[in-house]
Parts: sequence; structure tokens; C-alpha cells
Amino acid sequence: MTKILFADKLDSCVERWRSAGMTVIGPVQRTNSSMYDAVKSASELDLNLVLADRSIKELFFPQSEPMLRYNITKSEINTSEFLPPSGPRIIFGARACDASGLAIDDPLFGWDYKDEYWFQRRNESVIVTIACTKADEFCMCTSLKLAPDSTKGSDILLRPLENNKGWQVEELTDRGREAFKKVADLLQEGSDPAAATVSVPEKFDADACAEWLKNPENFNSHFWKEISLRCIGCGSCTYLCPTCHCFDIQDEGGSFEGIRRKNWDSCSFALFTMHTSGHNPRSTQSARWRQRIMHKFNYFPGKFSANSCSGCGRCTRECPVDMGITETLQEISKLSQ
Amino acid sequence: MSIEQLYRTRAKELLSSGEVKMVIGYGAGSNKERRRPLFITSAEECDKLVLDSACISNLSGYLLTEGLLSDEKRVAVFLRPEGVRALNVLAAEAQLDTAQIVIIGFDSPKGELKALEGSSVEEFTALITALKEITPETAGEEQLAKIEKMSPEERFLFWQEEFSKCIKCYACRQACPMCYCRRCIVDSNQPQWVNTSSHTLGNFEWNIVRAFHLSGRCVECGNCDRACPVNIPLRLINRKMAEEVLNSFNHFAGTSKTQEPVLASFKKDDSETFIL
Amino acid sequence: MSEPFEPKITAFVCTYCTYAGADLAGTSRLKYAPNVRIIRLPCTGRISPMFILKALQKGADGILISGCHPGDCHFTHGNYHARRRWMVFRALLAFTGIPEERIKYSWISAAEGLKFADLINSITEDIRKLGPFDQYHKLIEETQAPASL
Amino acid sequence: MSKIGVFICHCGENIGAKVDCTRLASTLGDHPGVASSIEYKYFCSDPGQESVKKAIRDNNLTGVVVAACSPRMHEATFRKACAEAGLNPYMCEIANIREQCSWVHNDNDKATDKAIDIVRSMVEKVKRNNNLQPIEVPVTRRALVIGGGIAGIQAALDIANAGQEVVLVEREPSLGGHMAQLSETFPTLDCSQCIMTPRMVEAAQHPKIRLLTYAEIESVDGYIGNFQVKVRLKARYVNKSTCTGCGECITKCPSKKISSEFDCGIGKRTAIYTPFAQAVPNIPVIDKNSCTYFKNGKCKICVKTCPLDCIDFEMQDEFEDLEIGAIVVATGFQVQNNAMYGEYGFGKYQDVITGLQFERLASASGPTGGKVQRPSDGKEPETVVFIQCAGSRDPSKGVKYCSKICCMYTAKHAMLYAHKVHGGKSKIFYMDIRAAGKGYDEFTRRAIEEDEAGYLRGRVSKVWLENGKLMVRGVDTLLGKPVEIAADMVVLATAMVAQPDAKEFAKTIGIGYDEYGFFNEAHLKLRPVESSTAGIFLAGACQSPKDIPDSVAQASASASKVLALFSKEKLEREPVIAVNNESTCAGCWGCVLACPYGAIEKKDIMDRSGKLIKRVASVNPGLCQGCGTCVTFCRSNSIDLAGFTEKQIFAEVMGL
Repeated sequence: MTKILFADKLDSCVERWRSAGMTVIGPVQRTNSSMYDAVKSASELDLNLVLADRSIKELFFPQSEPMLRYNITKSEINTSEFLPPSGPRIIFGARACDASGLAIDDPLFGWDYKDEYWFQRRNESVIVTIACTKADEFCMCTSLKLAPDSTKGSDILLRPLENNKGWQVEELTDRGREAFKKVADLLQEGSDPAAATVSVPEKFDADACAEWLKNPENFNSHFWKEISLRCIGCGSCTYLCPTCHCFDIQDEGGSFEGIRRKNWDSCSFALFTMHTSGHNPRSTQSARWRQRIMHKFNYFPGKFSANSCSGCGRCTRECPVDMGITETLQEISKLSQ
Repeated sequence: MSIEQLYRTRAKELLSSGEVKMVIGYGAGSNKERRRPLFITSAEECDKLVLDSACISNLSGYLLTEGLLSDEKRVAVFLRPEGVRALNVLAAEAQLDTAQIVIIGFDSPKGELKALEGSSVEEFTALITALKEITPETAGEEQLAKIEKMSPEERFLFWQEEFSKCIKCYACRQACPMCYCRRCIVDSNQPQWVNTSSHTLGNFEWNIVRAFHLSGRCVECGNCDRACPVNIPLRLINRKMAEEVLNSFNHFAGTSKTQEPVLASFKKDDSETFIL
Repeated sequence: MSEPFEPKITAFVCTYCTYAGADLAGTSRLKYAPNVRIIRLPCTGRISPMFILKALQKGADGILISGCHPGDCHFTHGNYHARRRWMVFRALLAFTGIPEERIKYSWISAAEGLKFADLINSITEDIRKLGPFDQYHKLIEETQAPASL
Repeated sequence: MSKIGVFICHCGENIGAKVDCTRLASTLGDHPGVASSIEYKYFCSDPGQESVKKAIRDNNLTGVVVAACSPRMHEATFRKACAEAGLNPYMCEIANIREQCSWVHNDNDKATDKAIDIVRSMVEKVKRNNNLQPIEVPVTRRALVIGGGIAGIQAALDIANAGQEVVLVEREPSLGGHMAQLSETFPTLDCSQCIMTPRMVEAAQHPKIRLLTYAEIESVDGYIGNFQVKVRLKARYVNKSTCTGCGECITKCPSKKISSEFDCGIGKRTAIYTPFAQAVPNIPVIDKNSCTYFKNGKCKICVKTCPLDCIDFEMQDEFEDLEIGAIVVATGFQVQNNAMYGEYGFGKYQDVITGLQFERLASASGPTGGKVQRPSDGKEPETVVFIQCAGSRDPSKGVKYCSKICCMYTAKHAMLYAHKVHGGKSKIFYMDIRAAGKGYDEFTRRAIEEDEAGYLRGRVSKVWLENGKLMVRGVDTLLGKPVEIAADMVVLATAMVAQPDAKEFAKTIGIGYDEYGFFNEAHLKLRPVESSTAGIFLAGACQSPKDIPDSVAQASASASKVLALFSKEKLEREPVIAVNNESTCAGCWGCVLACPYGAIEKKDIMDRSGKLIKRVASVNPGLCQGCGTCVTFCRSNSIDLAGFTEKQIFAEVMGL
């Protein structure tokens, strides 16, 4: 017997959480594009998506976050800080890759300086992940040693029932248990079997790739140029990626008042490494693409013992020229044999 | 022989005869619906070329890849009529020399693939001129008409909703053959005319500036619209602006390689009904 | 009873005609509404669409762009270039829902002090009737607010 | 860190009574970057300027904002004061709180609020001003005068007499222009050639003037002080250096029936000819289109006749490149072709002639030796009808403007006719008599009162031939009656129009023109002799219809402009010009097309080995006039305008 959340009770759960002061967030459709966003009722949620177009990271690391307001007077500069919105939230219907992505980035946002904007949101969020029963050709979590039902980064894992009427509930963390206590009476004990999680074929050998990338000789390989010939240098892969975390600090406003903001930035952009002098150490798109792969599968694991990729596949799924991590690592896998 | 076969053979001939150093075409993509740009430099690889109605993207922007044309050797490229128009605009703006480009032309009206005669831009003049005449009626989008009927407030709300999604990934810019600036205005920060933050205000500014910079230059290949990962209907703005320059100045971008840019020229009797 | 709404209007004018016309309104002691702030440029050809966007960002409810009559441009045809640019930019703004009524264009010569004064009055009245540009002001406020999630 | 000084002028009561200057000064005094904010009754006064200078020195100011009257009043004054205090003058800006604030608003509070915005915005601009240095352009001290009529000759002589070199280019074989064709001139009735030919000779013999006749301008490049001009020297087929002008060839030339351009078709000339007897230089040319040898390959009588072997049928056009510092355009006018007035019978009846043809008839050197005779039969006309405004002031068929000289020359024609044909009757149909000018109204009165010119106010509707008489039907609007006159000759006071190739020519040399083809002055009132292109000046009827005194006056004015330009070795120009950032320029050439002055050139950027890396736009500081049209066009924001930079304007907007 396991705890079961029946789909017809979900609306009541949402209401309950909301009345307990929690912000309920989940995958929704917004004018031709899907994303995670706050909802008022369960009916707004779209839980049938393979994956929302936009990743979960923007709930923790918004694309543009105001940090402080400044005001320059004749004698002094006044500043007042912006704090991230506080209050408990529950993210219902995350996918395992997205939830894992958050866990992957945790050490990054805390290794030297604890980024309050990230951690306050992390500490106040309950991640309810639904194991995947379907996938598309871009999914690649298994190649990253994750799975459609990975628990990494999640507080609750829901497994869809075979009859599609609800989910088996696995409580993974105290924070998850706490949130589900609020709806305990809406859950039922049952023995309805769970649907099989989708099988996602392995597409490359991440370990072999890591070895190849570590070999300094390969840094200057022709491979990089060939694999990135068609890259147009946009930031869609980085901005949709649940683990890409680069940002830029911008002061925005007039001459004597304004707001300092933390904005997403992308290593795909030529401007990313442009020096004031005009010199650009990564002057070509191939150097930028190499950086992205190296960062995710060589430098990041070297520092934080995990690949900076959770296999969601968005990079390829949304790429205007059908590039992405999968193809590159597949080719590296071939080279490393 | 299928058009695909025919063009593979042409590509092989072009490469093996040394007439071109590279063929830019389409290859198979990661699923059935997708085609990806392919850069071929040897005759043996030509069998990788794919040509069908799913080959949609305008490849002309790749011709501006730094250094590609600087050796004065020729490059062949698969282009739809919009792609040829793009070549004309790029030539008119001195970004390339069309003598270096061998066009492998095709189109797929109503999903049916057909080959287009000619390999130089001049040979497409009649076709493009004909497009100028038919475009206004046939390319009218229902959604465009709907937006035009809205009140200004409704239109603002419509675009506010769309632009609020923008994540400033600049895929629209990068995918566009006309966005060849060495430094985009949004990347110029002294002064920062366009807010780089992707709040809705900044997104409004970016999208307005992008559309303005493309006015009279856009050939409506749709690269930007397809590239947008959050599906902002950029084609609608581009369509509207193309209509505007056609109606106001009888300008249809890319009719010839010597066409005067519509915003760097003027007529003394240009309309000015709006000026008090 | 609340105060009547006082619109904020930014004007971009060329120095040879409209700025001189505004000076003439002054030397003629014509009276007009104090809502307009003028920015002086050498020529209408120098007036970039970016100026309009930044004036809106600074909270303008209305904008005036003005220069020499066709044929009178000190720089022979800066105003002809400007006219084309405005035509296109105006259509673009209108399409994105920035009302045409808020952005006015005029030709005012150095002799038309009266026209200048009258125009400022009528524009101020027009914009006052339209009310504050709330839709845009909300976007500006949003940039000053903390992240929503 | 900026240290801006703000100086708030009360302008007596002008500002002080409306704007609360104390509140203004204290608000700005609290503004970041403002080191000093003071008010004073009259900053433009000597003590006022001294206090600005003192503040600059005491506070080490980096910029100055004077809140006062319009910059059009005192910008120069305060910039000069700043320079005297050691501050770059371009670090000073004026905030206009008088003409555009205190004088135009009723409400003191609102005027003060507005003044605060105006000054603050200007402070923000000045913080981003840059030190600018006047641009120095070297000047080639050699003038080019295009056109050898009275205007061109006058300009050339004035410049040459001041000691500067002149190249005088005339496209006809001789100097002289239209004035050489005239009989007598109003209002003094002195003989045109008597006063004109000495000037022609003087110009031709002047050591500082190089005369190039039968020559045309091919191209003009460069800019003020530094023009490169290519001149086409048309083949005369007569060797200039050996010909003595003996005229033997002309006498013997068998083609004698060619209509003479100089005599407006009522006289004849030969195929080898000089336009008129007093031609300067007195060297004939061969009219290739009429010469029997050129047409049939046979003749060469002139070759045989010439005692000095000057004739050379193999001669080709030659080209000469000139380095020129300033150009005076004096290309003159043409008379309108009256063929569109079918009702006047011009072209149909030989005795309906233009005013200029009448000049040739009345001229002592003309085809009739100065006798007024009908072209049809050589008879002396007993009655002559003059029709004024034949083309002028007629928007439907002719030109909209007034040709200005016709009233006067028609009066003169009536007088000449009265003097030459005793008892002859003249009738003049006119719309208005415009006789503004020294001695002009007296002149027309004389025509009426002493020479019995019969003025009829009204238009002519038809001219037809009946029993050997030209019947003229018109209306006398003063009497309100139709009039019919049986005339022996009808003279049309034809409109002055621009040269047929004026527009083409304007494009070649790079100046503006109006709808009629007359060249545009930089400012109709204040810069009437300068074209919109720096270094190119206008003289005479190429700008608008003019009589001789006006043409001469404008020519002298142009000459003085040229001499002022030549008075220094280097030319100083306002540094408000465009500058391109070559590293970000994409080379799309939009700016090149948009520039009204052709001031933007394409520049090749090479690497060390001389290989072309890219081509970018480059602004020629000599040509740029600082309008900034290019800046707005530039999508990548690569071009900027000094004095009105993107940063400055951004700051102004953000400072509001």
C-alpha cells in the first residue's frame, strides 16, 4: 500500500496549499510557450508536457533580478537592497531533469559566497517531481546517469498511476513531508500500480567524453570547429538550460538613480568575453561552443564532482539550427573510442 | 531524377570542377521534421545533402561567416526566393559580392518541391519582381488583420503578453541574415539605448529596435520567427513593416543588388500627412 | 477635486527652425502651457527613434518631434530623411500599441513662433485628454519592482 | 569627477520676475557634480562674465551651464569667456530659460519647475561634453569662376585684383554672356558692349586670371579649400597659340547660312566663326556639326586660307585637372522658349520675336546694324506691340516667378524703338509695372511721358496674321474693354529661366537647386551668395533672375567671400562634425548615401602586409557640416556627432 494523490483531489490540494500561504507553481501554457509559473488552481497546470519549454531555473534565478536601488546625491550614494520574494512555495509537476538541475547548481551558488537570491528561494521551495512516462528524441537524462524518475533535487516524487488517475507519492525530504502533511487528508492509501517510467536510451558515454575533454591535446582539436560550423551564436541553449548559471551585473537607469540588476548572460555571445580593448579571447563561435562543453563536462565536474547537465535536452530541442549537447557528446564518444 | 538527386549531382560537379570551394545546403536533422545546415567541401560528401519541403531556413546568413568569402573563391548555397532577395540586400549593403555566390535555387509552394532556374542573382530578378506584386494579398496573415483591428490598448496588451516572454537570447538577431553588425546597438553600452534586462520594458525596446532596423530590409524568410524559443510571432511585425515600406515608398527589399536602402534615401514628395 | 492631469511632454527639435521658432514665441511673449521640455539637436536628421523610446522610459506621456519645413532644411535634406524614418517608426509604434496620438510631428519654421505656441497648447490639451500613458508607466514600474517569483 | 558651474541669470526682470532663481540655484547647487551654482542680474555684462571666469578658476570647473537667454543669443559670448578662463569653450552650454521659459509661461511655480528641468538636463549633458578643437583645413588659394558673363567676369576681376589667382571657365568660344548681346542698358541707356568689352579684355589680359574658353566642368571633388576640378577643353580645331585672329578663314568659309546663336537666330554665321566681332579671345572655332569637311570629308578651304597653319581637324578634347580653393558659380540663364504660347504665334510668324531678339535688332553690332526691321521683310515696323510676362508669373504655361527684368527692358525697348523709328507707335500689354530699383521708376515714366510708350493693363489672348498685319487681341482691364491692335511686330518679354542643364550641372559640382533649376543659396536672406556647399558661391542669374547691377553686386559679394576664405592659410571650422568608430563599423554605406554633403568616404583597413581586412566609413572633416543624419542612420551606433553625441543626448533625456 502506498499513498496516492488522485488527480481529482489536486485542485483541493492547490487550494489547501494556497490557503496555507504557499505559492503554488507548476508547468503552464502561456501564449504559445510553456513555462513554470504561479497558478491559482490546478486546472491551470499542464501536466501532460514532456517538459516545459523553459526550465525551472528561472524560479530560483530569474532572468533579470533587481539587486539594489541606488540614488546619487551630491554628498553620498544611497542604496537599498532588493531581497528575493519570501514565503513558502510548492512547485508541483517538475520533471526529474529540472529538479536535478537545481541540485547541480546548489554548490555553484554556495561554494565561496552564498547567493541569497538562490538559497532563500531554494530553502522555501518544495519541489514535487512527477516521474516521466513519456519522453521525446531529445531527452538524454540516462546518458548523464540520471533517470526519468531521479530523486535528485526533489522533495516529493510522484509516480503516475497506470490508470492515469493520479500519482503514487514518495516523500523524499522533511520539507516535502511537511508540505504534504497539509493535504494528508486528501491523499489515500492504495495499491493502484504505477505506470512504467519511460525508457530513455543512452546516447553517449559521458565518462569517456569526460576523459577526452580532459586531454589537453583535444583543446585545439579541429573537431570543435567542425561541430560548431552552423552555430549562430544565440543564447537560446544557455537560457533554456536548467543548469547554465552565468550572469552579468548591469546598472540600469538614469544618471543619478537606478537599479543594479543581475541578468542572465551567455557564453554563446561574442560580447561575453569581449574586453574593453576590443580583444576577445574567445573570438570565434567554435571557441565559445568548446567553452560551453568544457565547462559543463570538464571544469564544472572538476570543481563540483558533477556534470553541469541534467539531460533535459532543451539545448537541442529549441536550437534554431538543430545543434546541441547530444550531438557533440555523441561525436566525442566516437572520437574517444 | 529527383530534384534532390539533381542538386546533389550539381553540387558534386561544382566542387569537383573547383568552381566553388564550398556548398552550403541542408542535411538530415535530429528528427524527421528537422533539417540542419550543412557545409560541404568535397564531392564525396554531397550524398549527405537533403532537399525537401522541410528545408526552410534561409542559409544566406552563413555567407557572412568571417573570412569565408575573403579569398575571393566562390561558394554555392541552397536558397529559396527569399534567400535570393537576402543576397541582393546584402550585396546592396556591401556585405558580399554576388559574383562569388552560386545559387542553387528551390522553392516549395504548397509543400511541393520545385527547382528554380538560374545560379546568379540577376537570373532571379523576374521571379522576385513577380513576388513583389503578389506578396501583399497572399501573405496577409489573419492574425495581422486581427491585430490591426484592435484598439491601441488591446494591441499594447497583445504585445506586452508576447514580449514579456522574451528571454533576450537574441536568437532572432543571430538567425537573421540582415543582422550582420559587428556590434549590435543593444551591445553598445555608452549609452545603453536598449535596456539589456529582459523585463518587459527592455523586451519592448529590443523588439521595436530590431523591427525598425529591419524595416525595408527584411525579406521575410522567417528565420527569426522560427528561431524564437518562446514563440513570439516576430513574423507579424516584419510583415507589417514590409507592408508599410511597400505602401509608403513602393519598396520591396531585395529586388536587385543595387537597390537603394529605403531609409537612406528619400523622395521630396514622400507622404507626410501625419506631420502637423 | 483633484488637480487636472499635467502631461509630461518631451520635444526633440532642430536648432535652425523649430528651436528658433520657439525662441520667437518667447521674444513675442506668447504664452503657452509649461508641460514641454525641449531638447535641441542640429537637425531633424539627428533625431533618432531611440530618443523617443528613452523619453517614454523617463515617463513622457507625449512626444513632439519638429523641424524645418520640407525644402527649408539648413542641411538641405536632413528633414527628408527624417520624414521617411518617422513614417516607418510611427507605423511600428502604432502596431505595437503605442498610440499615434501621443507622438506628434510638425514642421515649424523660425518664423512660426505663433504656430509653435499654438501647437504646444493643443498638444498639451490633446495629451491631457488622453490621460497619462499608464500602460507604459506600468512597464516602467515593473522594472523597479522586485522579482515576482 | 565633474565639477560643473551653474550660472543663473536673472536677465534683469526678464527671468527673475518669473522664475524663482534662488530656488533654481539652490536646487541645482544640490545636484551631484555641481560645484558652484550662483545667480546674478546680468551674466552677459562684463562683471557677469568676470564672475563666470572667476568661478571657473576658483573651483577648477570642468564644465559650465549658463541658464539665461537662448544659446542663439549668447552662446558665443559665454564660450569665449570660458576660453579666456582656460576652459575649453565647448565645455560650456546654455540652458534657455528666457525665450523658452520665463517669457512664455504665466505660472511662476511651473516656470520655475520647468527651469529646473531645463538646467538639470543641460548639466547632465555638459558632464559628458568633450574638449573640442576647431578643425583646421588647408586652403588652396586659387579660385575657379564658372561662367564668363558679366557676373563671372566681375567676380574674377575682383578676386584677381586682390592678388589671388583665378581660373575663369566659359563654355562658349568667347567671354561676354548675355550682356554682350544687349543693345543699350537700362536705366542709363549706355551701350552694353561699350561697357562690357573693356571688362572682357581686362579679364583676358589680367596676369592673375587664367582664361579657359570653350571649356566645361567635367567633375568637382574635394571640399572647401581643397577642390579637385577636372575641366574639359573642347576642341576648337584652331590652334590657340598660333592664331592671330586675322579672320581670313571666316571670310572664306563657304558655309555661311548657319543661324547665329549670338544673334538669336536672326543673323547668320559661318561654320568657322567667332560669335561676335569683339570676341575675347578673338580665336575662331569650327562648328563640327555645320562644317562641310566634318560632314562630307571635303572642303578644307580654311586650311588653305590660313596663313599660319592654325587649322587642325585632328584636334581632340583635352582635360585639365585644377587644384582649387573656392568656386564661384556664375553660369547665368536662358530665355524661355515661347513656343508654348501658340496664341502669340511665336515660331509661326517671323515677326513675333523675343525680347532678346529685339536686343539684337536694336544693337549697333547686330545683323541689321541697329536698324529696327521686321525679320520677315526688312521693313521698318510702324506699330510694335510688346507683351510683358510672356511666360513669367504664369503657373499654367510658363513659370510661377517674376523674371524681374522684363518690365524694365520692355520700357527700354519702347524707348529704343521710339528713338530709332520716328513716329513709330508702341503698345505694351502689362500685368503690373515692377520698376523697383535706382532710377528705374523714373525710367519707365520717361518711356511713357517722353517716348509715348502706350501702356495697356491687360493680357493678350490672341495674335493672328491678317492682311500683312499682326492682329493682337487683348483686353484693357483698366477700361474693361477688349482691344485689337494691328501691329507690324510683336515682342514678347520672355521669361528668364535656368540653363537647360542647370540641374545636371548642380549635381556635378554638388550644390542644391530649386524646382526651376536655379541654384539654392545657403540662406535666402542671410547667406544669399553662398551655396549650401561650403566653399562654393553663387553670382548672377544662375541663382534667380537678376539684372546687371544685381548680378555685379552679387559677383562682388561672392568675390569678397572668396577673398575672406583666402585671407588665411588655414580655415578654421566648428568642430561639430561626425566621427566614425572604425572598429564597430560594418561598412553598409547607409551613411554614405544619407549624407547630404558627400562627406563620408569609404576607407580600406589593411593589415601589416597590406592585405585588405575590411572597408569602413570615414568622415571627411572638411566636408562634414554636422547635421548628424548619418548618426541616426547607423544601426550599430558607430558614427557619432561631436557636440551632440549619443551619450550627451541620452544624458539630457535621462536628466529631464
